[in-house]
Order: sequence, then C-alpha cells, then structure tokens
Amino acid sequence: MEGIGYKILGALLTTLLAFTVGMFYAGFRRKIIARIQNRVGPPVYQNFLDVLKLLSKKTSVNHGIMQHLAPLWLITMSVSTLMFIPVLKDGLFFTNLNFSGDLIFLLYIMVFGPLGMALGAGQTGNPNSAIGVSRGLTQMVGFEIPWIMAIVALMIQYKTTSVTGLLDIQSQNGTWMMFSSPLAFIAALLAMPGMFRYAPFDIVGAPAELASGPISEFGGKYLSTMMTSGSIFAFVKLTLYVDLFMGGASNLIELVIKTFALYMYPVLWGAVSPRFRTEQAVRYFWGWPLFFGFAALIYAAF
Amino acid sequence: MSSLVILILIIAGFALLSYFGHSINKTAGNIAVFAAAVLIPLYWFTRVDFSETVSFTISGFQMELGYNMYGKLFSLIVMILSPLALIYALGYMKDSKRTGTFYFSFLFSILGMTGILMSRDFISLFIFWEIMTWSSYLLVIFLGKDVEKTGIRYMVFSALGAYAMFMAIVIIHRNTGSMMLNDYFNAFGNFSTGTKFLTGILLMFGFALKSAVMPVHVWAPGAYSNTPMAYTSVFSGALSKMGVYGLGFVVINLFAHANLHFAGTILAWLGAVTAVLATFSAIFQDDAKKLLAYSSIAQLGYIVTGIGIGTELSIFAGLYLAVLHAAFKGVLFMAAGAVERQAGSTDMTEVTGLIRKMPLTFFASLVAIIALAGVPPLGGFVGKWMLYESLINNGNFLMVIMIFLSSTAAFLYSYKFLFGLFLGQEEPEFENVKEASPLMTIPMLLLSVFLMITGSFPGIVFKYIAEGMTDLGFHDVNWQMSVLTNAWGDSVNLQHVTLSIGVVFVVFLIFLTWKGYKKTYYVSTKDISSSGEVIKPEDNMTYSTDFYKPFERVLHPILKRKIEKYYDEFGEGIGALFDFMRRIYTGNGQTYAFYVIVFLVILLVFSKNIFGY
Amino acid sequence: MYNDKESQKIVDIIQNFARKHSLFVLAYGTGCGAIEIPPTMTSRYDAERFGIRGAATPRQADVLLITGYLATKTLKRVIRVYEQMQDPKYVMGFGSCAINGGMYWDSYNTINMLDKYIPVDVYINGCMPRPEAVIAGFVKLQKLIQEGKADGWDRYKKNLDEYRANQKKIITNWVMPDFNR
Amino acid sequence: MTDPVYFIAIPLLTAFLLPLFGKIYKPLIGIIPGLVFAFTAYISFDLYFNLEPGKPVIVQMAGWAPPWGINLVFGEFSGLIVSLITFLAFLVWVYSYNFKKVGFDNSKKYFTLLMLMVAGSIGVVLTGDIFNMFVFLEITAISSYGLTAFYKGRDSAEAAFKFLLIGSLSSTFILLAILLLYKQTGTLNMAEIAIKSQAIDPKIKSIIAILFFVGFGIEAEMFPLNGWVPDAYSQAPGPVAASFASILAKSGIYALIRVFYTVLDVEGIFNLLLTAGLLTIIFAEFTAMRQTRLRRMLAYSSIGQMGLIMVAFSFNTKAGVFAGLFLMFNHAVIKTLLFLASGFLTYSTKQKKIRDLDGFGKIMPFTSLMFGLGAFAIVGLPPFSGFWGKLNMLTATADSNLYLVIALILVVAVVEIIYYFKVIGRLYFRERHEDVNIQKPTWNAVLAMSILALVIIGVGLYPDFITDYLAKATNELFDKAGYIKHVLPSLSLN
Repeated sequence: MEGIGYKILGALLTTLLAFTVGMFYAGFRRKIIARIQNRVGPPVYQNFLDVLKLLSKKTSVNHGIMQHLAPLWLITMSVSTLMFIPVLKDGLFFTNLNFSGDLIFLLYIMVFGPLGMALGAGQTGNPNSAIGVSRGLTQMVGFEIPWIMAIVALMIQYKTTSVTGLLDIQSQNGTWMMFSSPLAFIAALLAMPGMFRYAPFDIVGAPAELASGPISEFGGKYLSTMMTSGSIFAFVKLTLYVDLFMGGASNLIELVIKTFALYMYPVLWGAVSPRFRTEQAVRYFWGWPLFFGFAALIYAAF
Repeated sequence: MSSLVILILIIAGFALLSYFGHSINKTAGNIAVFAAAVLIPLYWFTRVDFSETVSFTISGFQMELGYNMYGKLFSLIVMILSPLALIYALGYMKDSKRTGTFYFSFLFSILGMTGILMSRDFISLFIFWEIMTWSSYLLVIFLGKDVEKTGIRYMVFSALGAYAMFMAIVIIHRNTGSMMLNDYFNAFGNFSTGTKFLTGILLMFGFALKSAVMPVHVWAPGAYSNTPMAYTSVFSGALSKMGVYGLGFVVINLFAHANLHFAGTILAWLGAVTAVLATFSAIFQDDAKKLLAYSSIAQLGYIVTGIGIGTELSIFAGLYLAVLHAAFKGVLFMAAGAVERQAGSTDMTEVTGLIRKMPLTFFASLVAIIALAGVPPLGGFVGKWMLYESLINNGNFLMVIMIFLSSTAAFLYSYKFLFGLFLGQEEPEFENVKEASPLMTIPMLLLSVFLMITGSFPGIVFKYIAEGMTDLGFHDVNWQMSVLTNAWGDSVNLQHVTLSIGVVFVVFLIFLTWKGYKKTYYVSTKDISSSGEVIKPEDNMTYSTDFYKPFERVLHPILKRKIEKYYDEFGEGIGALFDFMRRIYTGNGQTYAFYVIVFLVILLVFSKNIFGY
Repeated sequence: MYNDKESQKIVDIIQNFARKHSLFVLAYGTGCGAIEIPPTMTSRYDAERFGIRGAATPRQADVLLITGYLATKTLKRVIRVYEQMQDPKYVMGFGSCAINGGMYWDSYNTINMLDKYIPVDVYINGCMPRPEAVIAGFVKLQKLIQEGKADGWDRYKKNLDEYRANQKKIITNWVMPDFNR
Repeated sequence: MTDPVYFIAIPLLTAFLLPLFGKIYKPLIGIIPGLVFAFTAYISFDLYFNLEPGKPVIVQMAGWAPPWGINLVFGEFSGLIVSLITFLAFLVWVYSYNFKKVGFDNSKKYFTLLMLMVAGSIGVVLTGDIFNMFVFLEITAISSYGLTAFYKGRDSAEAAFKFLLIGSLSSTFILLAILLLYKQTGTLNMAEIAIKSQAIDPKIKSIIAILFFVGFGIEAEMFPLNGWVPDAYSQAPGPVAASFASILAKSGIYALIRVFYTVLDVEGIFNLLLTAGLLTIIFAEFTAMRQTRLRRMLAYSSIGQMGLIMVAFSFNTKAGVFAGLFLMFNHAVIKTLLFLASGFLTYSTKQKKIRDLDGFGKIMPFTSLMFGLGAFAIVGLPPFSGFWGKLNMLTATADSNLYLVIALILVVAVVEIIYYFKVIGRLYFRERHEDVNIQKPTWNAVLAMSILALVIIGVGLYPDFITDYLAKATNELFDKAGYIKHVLPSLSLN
C-alpha cells in the first residue's frame, strides 16, 4: 500500500483495466444484439477500432469552451469515480483511494460528468442536443430515486455508508447482499437499465428522433474521449453493483464473471425492447422500482 | 461608547449619508456607499469587541446587546455578503433613479440584520426584525412592479411572522417578567405545556416564515424576483438566514432541552417538503429570477431540515449550508442581475448564448451552480454530504429520499439556468452585449473563489460554525480542515477528492487540447448539423420553451394544486367578508341612530348578564 | 500523392487500419438508392460485420452516401453536410445518377456529375445497386483507405476554388458559410 | 398667570370676540387664535411641569367650594391630556393658519368654531362637575357639527346632519344619566358622587352606567355608535379631521374613563368595554381595508385605534391604563400627522380616492414622506412611537391573560398594514397620472408636520421621554381616594 509510485501505477492499471473491460463489454453487446437479430455482427474489438479511428481524425470542431471541456468532464468523472471504488476487495493495485470516499460521495461525483456534458451539449446550439439533455436529466430524476432508496436501505441496515464497509460486512457474513437484502437489490436492479441508457431507456440518444441527442455536435477526438469515458463508466457502474450486492471480487476473473453476468441483464432487456417516451420512463421508475425501494427501506429500518 | 452601539450608529449614519449624498448628486452618494461597503466590515472585523455587552432600560424593559458566537457566525455572512452586494449595486444601479432610497433601505436592512444578531433580548430583536422587514419591503416594491400583489403579500406574510413572534414575546414576558432570551431559555422547562407550545410554536412560525418554509413560503418567489438583483443576493443570502438563525436557537435551545424533539422533526419534515415542492416549481420557471427564487426556497428547505433534525452533524450541515447558500445564491442573483442589466431581460426563452459575451459572469455562475448542485469538488458537496449522513445516521430514511429527490431534481433547474441564459445559439439581438462592469464581476468572482476553496478546505468555515454551535449547547464539535466524518466513522477526504479530480482533469485537458490543436476549429453556434440546412442569423434554433415538458407531464398531478391558489381564495373570501362588514356602515343617518338605540336597548335588556344584578 | 503501402509510416498503417474497419456512414437519402441502405445494414446483408454503422450527424460520420440523383436544390445541403464532416471523410456515389445523371441526364433540375461538386471516392454501379454491390463498394473503399488512396477530402481542400466555382454555377443564391480548413 | 381657568375662559372669550377683531384688522383673524392656542399650550405645560407630585391644582369657580361650586381639577392625568390637546390644537393652528381652502371670508367662522371646540374639550377634561362636563361636551359637539358642515356642500351638510343626529342622542343619554345620578345622590360633583355612588341601588346604577356608556361611547367612536365618524372625518376640512381625531375623540374617551374609573364603581362595565372595544377594532379595521377614499380609510383606521384604546383601558390594570395612555398619545400625534398630510395629498382631487395618489411621492416628496412616516408609525413599526404603544398594550393584555385578544389585535394589525401599505405603494412606486394638479404644502404646514414627525421619531427612539409622565398619570387615575381627598378635603371615602 505504501509508496506514491505504486499508487500512481495502480491508478493507471485500474483505468486501463476499466477501459479494456468496458470496451470489450460494449463489443460483446453489439455482437450479442447482432446475434439476436440473426446477424454476424462486428468483431468484439470493434469499439477499440472506433475509438482509434475517431482519435485519428485529422480535424475537430467545437462551438466554444464548454463544448471543448464537456468530454473532459465526462472522463474526469469516470476515472475519478473509478478511483474511489474498490475494484478488487484488496490488493496492491486495484483499491486506489476507496478509503477516502463513501457512497454518498460516489452518488454525487457520478453526476459531475453528465452535468458537464449537458453544458457542453448546450453550448453547441443544436436543438437536438438540448432536447436530449432535457430528456436525460428528467430520466435521471426518475432512476436515481429507486436506486438511492436501495442504497439508503443498505446503509441503514448495515450502519455504514462506505463501500468498503459494505464489502467487509458481506465477507464477514458470507452472504451477498442480493440475498440478505433482496428488496433493495430488486429496486436497484430495476433502476439499473435507466443508468445504462440502453433500450428501452435510450431516450437521450434516440438516433431516430434526436440525431443522437447531446453528442450530435461532437466528433473526432471529442467523441472518442466520450466513448472511452462511457466504457470506463459502464465498468464503474457494474463494479459498484457487484461491490454492493454481489460481494465484490477478490480476483480479476471473478470480477469479470460477475460484472459480465450483471451486464447481460440491461443488454438483453434492451435487445428486445422498443423505446419509452420520457414521461413513460419516469413513470416506470416511479412505479414498481419505487415500491420495492420503499419496501427495502421499511425492511431495513424495522 | 460601546463598539456595538457605534457599529449600529455607523450603519445608520451611512444610510443617511448615502441618502443625502444621492440627493446632492450621484457621485457623492456613490462615494458614501463605497465608503460604507469598505468601512462597515472593516470596523466589524477590527474594532468590534465580541465579548462586550451593552445593557440599558427603555420604557421599563431591560434590553441588552452583545454578540455570542452563534450570532457572530451569521454576522459573518452579513458582513461579507452585504458589502460585496453594495459594491455590486454601485455597478448595477448606475443608471437607476431614486438610488438614494435604494441605498438607504439597503443599509437599513443591514442595520436590522446586524442588530438582530447582537440582540440578547426580545425587544431589541423584534425592533431590529421589524426594521429589517420594512426596509426590505421598500426594496421589494422598489421597481414598482406588482406593488399591490407582491409587495402587499410580502408585507402581510412578514407581518404575520413578526406578529406571531410579538405574541410569543409578550406571553413570555407575562410568564417570566423578563425580555431576555436567556431568561426565557432557562425558564422554558418550568412553563406549563400550553405555554411551552404556544411560545415555541409562535416563535418558530415567525422564524420559519422568514426562511420561507412551506406552506408560508408564498411571499418569497415574487419578493425575490421583484427586488433589484443587487439586493436580492442579500435578501436570499443573508436576510432569509435570520429565520434560520432564529430557528436554530428556538429548536435547539428549547425543544431539544425540553425533550420536545418531535417539534423539530415536524420542522424538518416541512423543510423537506419545501425542498421538494419548491424544486419542482423552480424547474418550470421561464424567468431566471423566479427560478432562482424558488431555488432559494428549496435550499432553505435543506437548511431548515438540518436544523430541525437537531443532531450535531445535522445542525452543522444546516449551518454550513446556510453559509454556502449565502455565497452561491449571492453569486447567482448577482449574475442574473448582470444579465438583466446587460442583455435587458432574464427571460430564459429570450436570452440565449451570452457565454462568449459575458464570460466572467458565466464562470462565476458555473462555479455557483456546481456548488448549488452539490457536486464535488466544490463546497456545496460538503454541506450536502453532511446533511445526508446526518439524516441516514439518524434513520430518517424517508426524509433522505425527499432531500435526494429534491437535489437530484435541482440539477434540472441548475442546468436550465446556465443553459437558458448563457448557452444555446447566439442571437444577433445580443451581438453588442458587453461583460458587466468590474464593480459587478469582482464581487461575483470573489464569492466563487470562496466556493472553490471550501471544496477542499471547508475547515475555514467549520471553525466558525463549531464556535457558533457552542452557544447551541454542542461543545467540542469535531471538525477537520478537509476530512468529513459521520457518526458511523465513515469519512470523505476532500483533499484526495480534489487531488484526484484535479489531476485527471488536468491530464486529460492537456491531452485533449494538445491533440490536434492546430486542426481544432471554432465554429459559430449557427453552424450546426441540421440536415444540411443553412441557418440564417435571425433564426434561433435554441430549444428553450417548455424545456422540461416531459417532466411537467409526469408531475402534473402534483403541480396542478398550487398553494397560492388557496391563499388567494382565502383572501377573496376574507375580502367578501369585509365587504359584508362594510355594509354595516350604510351611510344612512337613520340607520346609525337605529344602531345606537338598538345597542342601548340590548345593553339595558342584558344588563343583568353584564353587571350581575 | 498516392502513397504506396511501403512508403506509409507505421502510425499511418495503424490509423488507416482503424479507419478502414470503422466506417460511420451518413446516408444522404434523397435518391431512390436510400431504400437499399436498410437491407444493407440489417440482418440479410449485415454491413456491421465490416465495422460499418450508421451515424446520425455529419460531425460523427466518415462516409457520406449520395444515394442516387441530386436535385440542384439538394446539392446545397449535400455540400453543407460534406463540409461539416471531419477529415478524413469519404464520399460514395450510388448508381448511374451520381456518375452521369442516369435517366435524369437531361433534366433541368438535377446535376449530372457529382464529382464536379464534391470529390467522390467510390462509385457504385447500377440503377439501383443492390446491397451486394453496396458492400462491394464499401470493400473497395476500405481497400483504398488502407492504401491511403481515399483522399477526396484532401483534393477538395486543395482544389477548393475549382469546386466552389462549379458549385456556384448551380447554386445561384450562395449564402453558405465559408469553408476555410 | 397660570391658572386653569384661563384654559376655558380665554378661548371661549376670544372665540366670540373674533369677528370683532376681524372688523378691526383682517389678518388678526388668523393671528389671534394662534396666540390663544400658544398661550393655552404654554400655561398647560407650565402648570403640568410644575405640578407637585400627587397634588392636583384645583380651582373653584366663582368662589364656591365644592361640592356646591364648580371646580376644575388639573391633575397629572387630566393635565397630561390637556397638554396634549393644547399642543395639538396649536399645531393644527400652525397648519391651518393660511390653509388655502379656509378662505379669508370663512376663516373667522373656522377659527371661532375651532376655538370653541378646543375650549370645550379642555373643559371636559378639567372639570370636576359632571353636569359641567355635559355642558362642555355639548359645546364641543355643537362646534364640531359646525366644522363638519364647513364646506357647505351637500355632502358636508349630510355628514353634519348625521353627526348632529347621533350627537343629540348622545347628549340625551348623558343628560338622562346625569339626571338619574342627581336623583340618587343629590349632587353633581364628581368626587362627591364617587363617594355616594356606592349607596345607589345597583339596578339603577347599572342603568346609569349603560346610559353613560352609550353616551360617551358615541363621542369615543365606539362600535356600533360610530356611524357619524367616517362621514364627519371625510367631509370636514383636513385640519378639522385632524382635530377631531386628536381632540374630540380624546375628550370622549377621557370622559368615559373618568366616569368609570373615578365616579361610578360598576362591576362588569370593563368587560363590556372590552367587548365593545374589540368589536370596534374588528369592524373598523376590516371596513377600512375596503375603502377607496383616503379620508374614509383614515377615519375607519382612527375608529380602530380608539377601539384599541378602549381595550387597553378595559383591563382595569395599571399596565393597561399606561398602555392606553401611550396609545392615546400615539393616536393623537400620528393620526393628526396623517390627517394633516392627507389634507394636502387630497387637496386637488375631488373624489379623494386612493388611486388618484399614484406617484405622488415624486411630486410631493415632503407630504408623502410625512404620510409614509405616519403610516409606518401607526401600524406599529419600530423605531417609531407606535411600536412602543403596541408593545405596552400587548404586554398589558398578556398580563391580563387575554391571549386570544392578543391574537386578535395582531391579526387586525396585519389588516392595518395591508391598507396603509397599499397607499404607500401607490404613493411611491406607481407612475403618476398625467393630469394631476397638486398643492405644495405651505411653510407653516411643513413646520407643523415636521414637529409631529420629530415627536414620533423622538419618542420612537427613546420612549422614556414620555413614559414617566404616563406612569404618573396612571397612578393618579388609580388613586381614587387621593382625587377625592384633594377635591373635597372635608370629606373622605368611607
């Protein structure tokens, strides 16, 4: 644990791991969806090529400083969040700064990026971007509530607000929280597709109506940064779920298995779903997920 | 003479000086105002003796002035925010008329606030409270908009609050024979239950009204948005904190000590409901000033919740949020004022794309909005974190959810504010808009620097809060310069946060800027992908009307019931009753004579009931 | 001007490999060829296996598909879209109409030779080309990219005056923003 | 020189001689009343400040000792009221000395009637004889009728007629009460009645009390006997309305207090006074809110203030009386200021509507400022004198355990704030109408209003200027035995 050099090396390794895993997951998603649609689909490393290609675009345009900073905010958020999440339960490289943040902090730092992204999208002046932002923020209010309820239920039940603390409790008890607090898990699980913004909750991007929404004016290096950030963030979200509900992971293989299993859930749901309208999405989140969230809270408190 | 009295006299003197200065000419008046903005805080910081007390007797009532640490904390807000707002006002009010009245009322409201915070007895508290009320009323109606509706509504609600306090005060006097705050707090335990509740709740009502707690918040949106923005920053930032100040000592000193915690809990619930509903209202405002007004109400809701819960961490959070709210809402109202002055409107459906015209204002607003939204690494997060942790530690899980809902929904209006005014397509109409004068931007930037520092080193504020909380009975409050800790021992190290975010940000900033630097082009906001159509300069494609329509559809069942409507209907009903009463005076001499006779007859008939024989 | 594979730097090879296998396609679907895009993309022919996917806006796109004839009215839009795309960018012309006007060769309001107005990298023959032909066109484009020969974007910048002169012949009321890269 | 007799004699005499002076030299009509008011004010202050504690100055008229003769009692209580009345009368003169609407042709009538009214009021306050009090009250009332009808218009005449109608009822009841009292006790001297009244049959005493209550209640603007007030206040000239509020109403309430505190000892009358006072407050203030004319609004507000004073006196405690006196002082000073200011504000508008005052703050800055100051003071905002009155009033109420009354008073105060602040809002924060003619206040009006404003602010900043005197007056009012002892040294209360 000692040594600033190890710390930096660990941070870099974690980021690289998150990037790689996230990219492959996105590739798998494309492949899986293709197979479901009876297509061959792109190779699983396709997303690396996409990012590389976008990065090697010779020109890029922006509409001002906020648009320039927007991808930056996103990737800063993803990487910083990653720093505060225990990727593996213990180990030299993959725990990073997780002792100096807690769940509430994570919740808040996770909106840092979208807010910056929204500002950048706003500056482009493209109406599609603004509409996308409006939808995205609305949807966020929708899914955050059941998700937060689940988290608060855990925190109240186990009297700790830190992820590390919750991990320790799981390894002490020997059960995962998805079994010891099933209601919270269900609420969190129901809110999860909203977080991933896959169908039926892909109302932000919605290529068919909004021309990809907030990112419609981003190209080249900006878009590549955003895709990188997106893959890291997907990994972050999955790891957080695994840490909270599935007992974390003590080695990378376990981590990959658990996160991949979890990842299949929004992917498969999305593969066979059409798209909600914004208000339908919010109503969905404020329906059953909210009910399970309440149930979880009551279960936790009494 | 005592330094406290001198302070009061200095402020009053400057008020008169500004008024008369402005009636001579503008320069003289402005010099007086500037001197006030510099000298009043200078005197406060260097010469005021905080251990001093002044007591005197007027009209048989003993009165005493003297700071305690709790009052000093709030004075700090007043003494830092008000001078900045005054300097801002020098720029903002440059072309207005009747500036004399403006600065007179402004300084008098500072006097009122200063006085409230050093009052140790109810009489002087009430006197200064009322001075604050009427001076702010004069500012609310200063622009002459909506005088009948907003002005009267503000005054009526303020009066209701003040008179509730007044009633409590006289009842306290009846029961203790003294007007001193401390005598009341000490005697409170011995009161009968009825008196406990009556006085406590009346005081609480009075203070809660000033801090715009639902359902007595209706004065606030109009009052905040109608006032000249130079004052609104103080109005929302400092003046509403007087209510928080009062709630603090009522809830903690009374209810906690007398084991009436549930009263505090009710207050906390009201605060949470306020936060949620006001946030929802803020989201659908089209006027930036109205949006900020509702947002203020919502933020005050958090603070009130923190105070109402009454644990150490929650009060700490409430007070910290109070300080922070003063700073960021100060900036935001100033920014709205700057936009109003430079671009002529704060209607977010009209004004767009000012970011390149007013970059400093935008930067200050951005920092303030991040702090408001509670996103790390700025100071707002610290307050939010402490509030949540205290609520979770306390097991108030439903309240946590409401606060979370409110602050998540707060992102919506936060974004709308920045987007509506500064982002979006640039319009030829605002081609010639200039950045506001340095008098206006410097106060904003100073406050935003403060917000940035508190993100990593909130300890500079914690110090004063911890001092102040000793007067609420919380001794030895633990605080560290940049580590937050909750009751369960979980902590957040803010320096690590800032460092991590900062390093990642800088690394990627360098990368993103350096990569293809020469081949990165700036294009105008009219150059967007719009199916190949060329957008003419006069076409504005910015999406700003009905910005959150889907969300509005979701919330329609909640929002369609407006509490204002009930008040209005109540008002109409009362008006009809008054009209009926007015009919008694028919204007007919015979009728009046008839009344006299009837009255006499009634008295004679019932004389046995009246006199007993 | 035309680099051989041997003379390319290693960076270029990697970059061109990425470019070749990741083609974001913006279909300008005013002509009848637009109807051929959906089968190309979906299950039957599945262009995604070549790394080809649709892009919603020109800012993100690499390939501009001109799916058939271009009316003089829509030429302006095509130029606009093309100029909004980021370098390197490629244009594919679909069918005879894009090559020589096809059955509209003497129409008063269509253009005959697309290459006079924007640089076309690959033409696909047919009226209309079937999805197989479209994919063949893409494969050809990939080959050109790998070899560094798909340099229409470079030609456009170098011969901007000439292209502009041609464009202005068709578009009489010229109100386009300047293209100055 | 300083003899209470002069209070009555000189104004009465001058009032009747005024036409003669006018014949000699016209401007004398304006000047002589001023001299008279200045003189009365001077002697009243001189007497008042030189009073020995607990020892009223007593004058026997025509050499007859009481109880047979008529006597004047200038004590700490009555002296305070007289000083207030004379001081305000003087200010009203300063204000109206060349008030434009008081044309020279009419000014002798005006000043004659004004002097009569002042003399009558002073008489009411000073006299120790109950029938004499009735006589003075009649003098006051009749001169008031005249002043109400001063403008000779249709409306003024109607107002005066209403006033006359109700006023004569008042006289009748008081006279009846005095008759009954005389029948029972055989004396008209108040001190002696005070002694003998305990022996009166309670039934008859209650009837007497009721008759007095209604009779004086009319003068004191009690609900529902105050139908005359709004008309009279709004139709009379501005300074006259001011003097009604400060002088006429004060003498009415004084008579009420004197009779029930000193002369008659009736159980239960104070509850009645409380009820009547509360009803007065409620109806007056709520009615005031719906008024569209400035004067009528002020008139109803004045009624409301009188109701408040009645409530204060109804507690029958020292704190209550102290508060009542403070409120009387405030009402006299502030309402006078408001009426004086409104005299110029509504000078050129025929309807005297509130909405005609839009934007007057810019064109009549001083008068508007005075009105605003008066409004701030009357609703009880610190740091003006109204606040201290209200504070004392409410502490007194709380001491009497009447919490609901506190709530009621405060609710009504909110109503008061609404209508006063509506006017202020219009004065300062509205664009003015195009075609307004204004009348700049004359220098003497400015002087009069400034003095009143200074008094308001001075007392507001440091109420102890007057609290000592009020406390002394309170003590004297409760010292019934002392009063009797001084007036009738030969008798004593058994």
